[in-house]
Amino acid sequence: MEDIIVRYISRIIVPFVQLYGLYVILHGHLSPGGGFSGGAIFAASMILYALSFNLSAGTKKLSHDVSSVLESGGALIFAGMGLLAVLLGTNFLGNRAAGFPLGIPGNLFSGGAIMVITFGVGIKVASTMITLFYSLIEGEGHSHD
Amino acid sequence: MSAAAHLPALTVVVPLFFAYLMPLLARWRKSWCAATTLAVLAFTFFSSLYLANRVMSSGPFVYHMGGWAPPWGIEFYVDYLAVFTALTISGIGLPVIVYGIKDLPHELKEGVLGWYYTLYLLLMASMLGMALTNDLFNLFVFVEICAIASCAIISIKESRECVEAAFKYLVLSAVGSGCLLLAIALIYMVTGHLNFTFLAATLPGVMAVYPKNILAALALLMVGLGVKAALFPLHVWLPDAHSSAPSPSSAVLSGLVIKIYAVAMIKLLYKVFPATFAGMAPVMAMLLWMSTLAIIIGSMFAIVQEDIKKMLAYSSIAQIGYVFLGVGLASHNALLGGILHIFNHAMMKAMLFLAAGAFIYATGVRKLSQLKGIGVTMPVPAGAFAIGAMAMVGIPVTNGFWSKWYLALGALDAGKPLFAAVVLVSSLLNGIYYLPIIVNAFFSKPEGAVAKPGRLPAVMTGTLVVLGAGCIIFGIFPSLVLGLVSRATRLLLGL
Amino acid sequence: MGCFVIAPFLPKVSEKLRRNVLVLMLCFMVLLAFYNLSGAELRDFTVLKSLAEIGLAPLSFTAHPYARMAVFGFLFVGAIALLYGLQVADPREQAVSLVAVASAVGIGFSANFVSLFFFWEVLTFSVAILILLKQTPHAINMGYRFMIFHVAGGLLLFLGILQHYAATGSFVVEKPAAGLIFFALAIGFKAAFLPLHVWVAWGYPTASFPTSVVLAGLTTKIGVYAVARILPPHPAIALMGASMAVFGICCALLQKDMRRLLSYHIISQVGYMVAGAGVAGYYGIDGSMLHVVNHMLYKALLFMSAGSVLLAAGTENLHDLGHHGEDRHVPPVWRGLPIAALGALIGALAISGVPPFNGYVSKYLLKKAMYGAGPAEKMLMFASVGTVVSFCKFCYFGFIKGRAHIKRDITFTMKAAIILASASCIVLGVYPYLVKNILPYHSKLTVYNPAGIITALQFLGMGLVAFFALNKVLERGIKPPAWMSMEYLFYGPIYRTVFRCCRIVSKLDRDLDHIYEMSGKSGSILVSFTQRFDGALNDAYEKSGGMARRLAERAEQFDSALDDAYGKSGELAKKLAGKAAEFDDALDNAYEKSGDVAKKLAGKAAELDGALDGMYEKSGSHSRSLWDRLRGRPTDWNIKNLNFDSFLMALMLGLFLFILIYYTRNI
Amino acid sequence: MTDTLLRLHQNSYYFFSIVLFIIGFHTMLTHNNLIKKIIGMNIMDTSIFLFFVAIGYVRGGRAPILEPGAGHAYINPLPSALILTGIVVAVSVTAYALSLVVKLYRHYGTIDAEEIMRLRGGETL
Repeated sequence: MEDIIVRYISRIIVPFVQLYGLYVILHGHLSPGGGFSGGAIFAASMILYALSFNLSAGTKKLSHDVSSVLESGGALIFAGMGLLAVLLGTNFLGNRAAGFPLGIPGNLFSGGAIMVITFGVGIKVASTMITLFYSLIEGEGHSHD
Repeated sequence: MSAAAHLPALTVVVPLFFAYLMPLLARWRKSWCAATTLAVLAFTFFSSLYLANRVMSSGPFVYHMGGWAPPWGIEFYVDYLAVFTALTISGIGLPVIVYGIKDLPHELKEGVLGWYYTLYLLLMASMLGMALTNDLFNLFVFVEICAIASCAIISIKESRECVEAAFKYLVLSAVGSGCLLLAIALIYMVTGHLNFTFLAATLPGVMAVYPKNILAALALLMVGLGVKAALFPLHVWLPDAHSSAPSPSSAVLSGLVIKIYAVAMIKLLYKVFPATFAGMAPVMAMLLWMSTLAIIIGSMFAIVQEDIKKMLAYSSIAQIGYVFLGVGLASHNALLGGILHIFNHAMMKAMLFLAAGAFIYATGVRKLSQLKGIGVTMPVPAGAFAIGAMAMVGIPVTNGFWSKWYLALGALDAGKPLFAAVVLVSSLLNGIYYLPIIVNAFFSKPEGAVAKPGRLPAVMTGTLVVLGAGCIIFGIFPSLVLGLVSRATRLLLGL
Repeated sequence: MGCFVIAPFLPKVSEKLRRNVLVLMLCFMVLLAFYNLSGAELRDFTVLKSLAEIGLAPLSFTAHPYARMAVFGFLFVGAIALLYGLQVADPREQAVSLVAVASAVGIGFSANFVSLFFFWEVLTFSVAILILLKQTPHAINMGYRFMIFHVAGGLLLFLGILQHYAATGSFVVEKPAAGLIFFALAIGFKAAFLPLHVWVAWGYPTASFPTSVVLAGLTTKIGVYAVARILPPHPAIALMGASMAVFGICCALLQKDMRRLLSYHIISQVGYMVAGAGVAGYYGIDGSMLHVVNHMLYKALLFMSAGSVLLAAGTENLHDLGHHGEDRHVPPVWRGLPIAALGALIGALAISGVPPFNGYVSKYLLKKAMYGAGPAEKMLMFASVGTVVSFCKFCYFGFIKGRAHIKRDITFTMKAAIILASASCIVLGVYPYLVKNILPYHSKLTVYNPAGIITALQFLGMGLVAFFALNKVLERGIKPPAWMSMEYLFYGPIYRTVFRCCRIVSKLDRDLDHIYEMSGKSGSILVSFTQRFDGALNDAYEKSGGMARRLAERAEQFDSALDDAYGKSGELAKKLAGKAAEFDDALDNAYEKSGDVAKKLAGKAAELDGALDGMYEKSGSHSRSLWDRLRGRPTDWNIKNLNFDSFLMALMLGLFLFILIYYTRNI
Repeated sequence: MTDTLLRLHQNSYYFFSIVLFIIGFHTMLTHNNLIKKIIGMNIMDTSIFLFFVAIGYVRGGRAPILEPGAGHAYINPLPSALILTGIVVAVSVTAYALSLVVKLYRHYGTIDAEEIMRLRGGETL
């Protein structure tokens, strides 16, 4: 897509979308949203970027390899927090009992492990969607060669 | 609290964790993938062994995720059936992947090997989760993970057949999941619970007020799980999917994956829906007739097949019928036979698929008519195949005999001798399609590609030997598992 | 006790060691047999006690009086048979033979149904493998059929045992309390009851000759033992036995193959035993069990001599043996194979029930048992005469009239086995008291009284007379048409039907899909049709205006055309007159031509005939191809029937909902 | 009549989710285009999500966020939370199915099931 309007608009919009995505991810324990929604928003920004410029520009920002590593990493954060709770001596995915600081309800840094987990989920979802987008687009490219 | 207390969760989470680790490992340390997978599966096996031991000595116990008690949190309920299933899954999954270490590079592209281990571990984790969970929605999540992983494990081969079969499987199982989710919605709507224990307590009261909701949910559950478990008229996706997949995938799909849905069905029917209610609605009778059809017609389909893996796939349809026959008959011996058959069939069908895979690996021949004389040139896989086939027919000294024994006995106990006859007729049908293969394999002259098979790696041979020995050992000493199964049955039937 | 460890690794070890081990085993078997014969106390014996924990009986063995008799036969004759094949048989065959004999002994001594069933199946499979080991396509086919057949029998037994267990809660071998019909059928499979006898002729003549000696003794005798032990005595069983005896003889008389003849004879002889077991009583059981032993001995002997002929002369076809006619250069078989011929003679005399041989003893007991049993008694008498005739045929054409070059001499152990078996035939005949210790009901064995001997000799005489009368007919051998055989009439269709059903069902699967597809298409066609109809209606309105205009134009044209027609009619009349003259000539020609036509017609008729024939053929092939099409190929993978499959799901969902709601509507 | 309509209005979520379900199923059932099949599948899933979420809806309720001094009725957050998981699953199934379709397209150059059957030759049932 070589349209100059789209490029300009998306160049302006993308940072805001990403910021919003991060906000939704990080406030997962306080307001509606969370890892999944935020991750989807974040991924949408990257997809928008890649669509309005082109694929190579998109992969320059976030390469296929990096996104697939992040994909595993996000899930590992989730599972790792659960296992950490076990190591700290409570049940799997235990939170307060495992000694994570709960903070003051309503603050950003509250909810103990939940925030970290949400963050992991966000990374996972975003990178998964980006990876999927890349592989679908690349698949399309192959068949045309 | 020691780590052992967390084993119920760890059994599921560790494979899940390593499943995600696997792509990273494949990126940096390719050679570690297989070893790690093996270690993880060995861990799950030993942890389920430990759980089994604990359950046998001190009875069922629960594990709360995150320490939240049931109405809020997700609960794992470690009872006899759960540990039995977990043992079956990890016990069969381990040798299959050992076999796969050598077989997979032969069948798959280089780049996707790491992903295969991911999918395999995901599959294992989701099945273990299904076995252990005590929560309806959690069950649904595991069902979905399992469905996607099993589709992916088929389509990873990227041949046209595989992709088509996987697509078909995916669409049908997505519809099945939809039905399942709708059923969960209907149940949650009237009870407000998702935990099995709470549901079982609430449902009888609710049933009087909203019978239609529950009945609709029941029908949806049966269809949703039935399509995934390939219960007879809903089996259509199975032959394509199981016959085109790589051999280890076929083994684990046919041996374990369709069974785990049967286990889920058993849990739901016997634990959640109160027994009186199940007696009132003709659920059991429906299952019974469907399984009868599955047994007879599945065998009939298998008789006319020419492709060895396709034949095995159709035979799975018949064999899942046995499990549901046991469920439907609902007498102690029959249910025992059905549950026992989950294990027995997993073992023999995995072995048969692996043996078929070994034939294909070494000779490239898939047609049954061209496999003449394979027993002479490849004695070990053919021997394993023969043992598996004998077990399918239900010859004594093999484990298949015992499941048929208990099923037939259960049919008589339940006062339905017709179904005992069904079991035996299908044994005969099994004989009709398995015996000529063995006979031709061992007593005909090998020709063509069969005469000069390629060398089979020792690991593959060893796996087949282990599984074959397992069939025989559990045939001679069925009491090794029977204690567990019998307690599971008693608990389910409330005896 | 009775169960000994078998050496499945026999084929692996070296030739010499194998022989030594085998000889040791044989000695052991013979020792066991005689230990058993001496009537010494045998301890009960149990293995695999763990089975009891799971609600099953352990494998346990006990020495039932009936079993002791049968087991003596199995062990002793098994030993002789193995000795016979010691030098010629395939090592694998020897190993499996040992398994077979051991499992027969296991069945004999089984104290409960669990071990009975277990050894029953082991016997089935070991015998099937013995047949299969010959490895010719024919043998593989037969062995496979044998396997399927007996697996079916085994499953019936399984069902019977289950019913019995469900009724009584115990596995002890006794007369069944329930599921009698299944027991009867299952045992019928093994004991070759009449419509179930076909496997006898499949298996025994097909196996290699040392093997068939082993086989001849085992499977059917186990059946007889089971009849005596498990089935309650009933006149129907006696009648079945008698008809088996007659049927077997009739079939045997028609055979040209030595071992096929002997195989059909087994049916006949088993008929005697079944009849004895059917009437029961002391004499019945004693006679039948003694006959089991005797029959195993002399049938083994006969099979051994037939096998010797096969080995030495290369054929066992009586017709081929007689092929050399009176050619003096080819010596008669008996001169080349004196020992085999002697064995055959002794065996023939024994089987015909001639006094100093063992067959006489048991037949005498059986006759006593059958006394007054109605038609069965008469039938058995007829069978006795037939036996004599068929064995005259066997000996006469096989050894006296038959001539053959001896290509290969029979081995030492074969001779030894023949001699041993002949000797024991005579010894048991002359001194039957040897077995008195293990005779179940200890009947008096004073069988040599004038009346009995005279009857036996009468049969012998009648048989000989009949044989010489029928000599020529028998020599030619009668091959009954294929459609008369049981297999053709009964089992073939069953097997084919099952197979076709499978094909059709699997075809149905695909066709349902097809039909669904078609219904969709026809639906869409219907829709498009209505659309077209609509359009056509529109068109019709438009067109009707134009039509009216054209109609008016046409009317004008018609008017002018009528004018033209009047002008042309004058010319036409002229041409008609010319044509009439031509017609006359043509008629003349026609008469001439008619002769030709008649000829051609005849030719056409012949052609028609041919065409009709062709049509018949074609219709045949057409119906065949219809069959083929109906059978279809196994369903292939496809993505297309996804629609249908989801439809099926919806259908099932609807069905489930309906059933559930329908049946629980009044809750 | 009005009674029925009133009840329909009160249960409109359920009613329309069932209608959506049927539409989705029908789309899946009748279309040979694989992408349309997937769309049908999605519609079906969405209808179930609607159904599920509707269960937890309380008329006039508010989002269950802890606010100081709130005295409102909250909607039941559990179904929504569950359905979030459901949506994740549905998305991954969709993505996976789409990637399979891409592969099929690479093999055959078409995404029409009938066309694929024809291209593969053999039996075009």
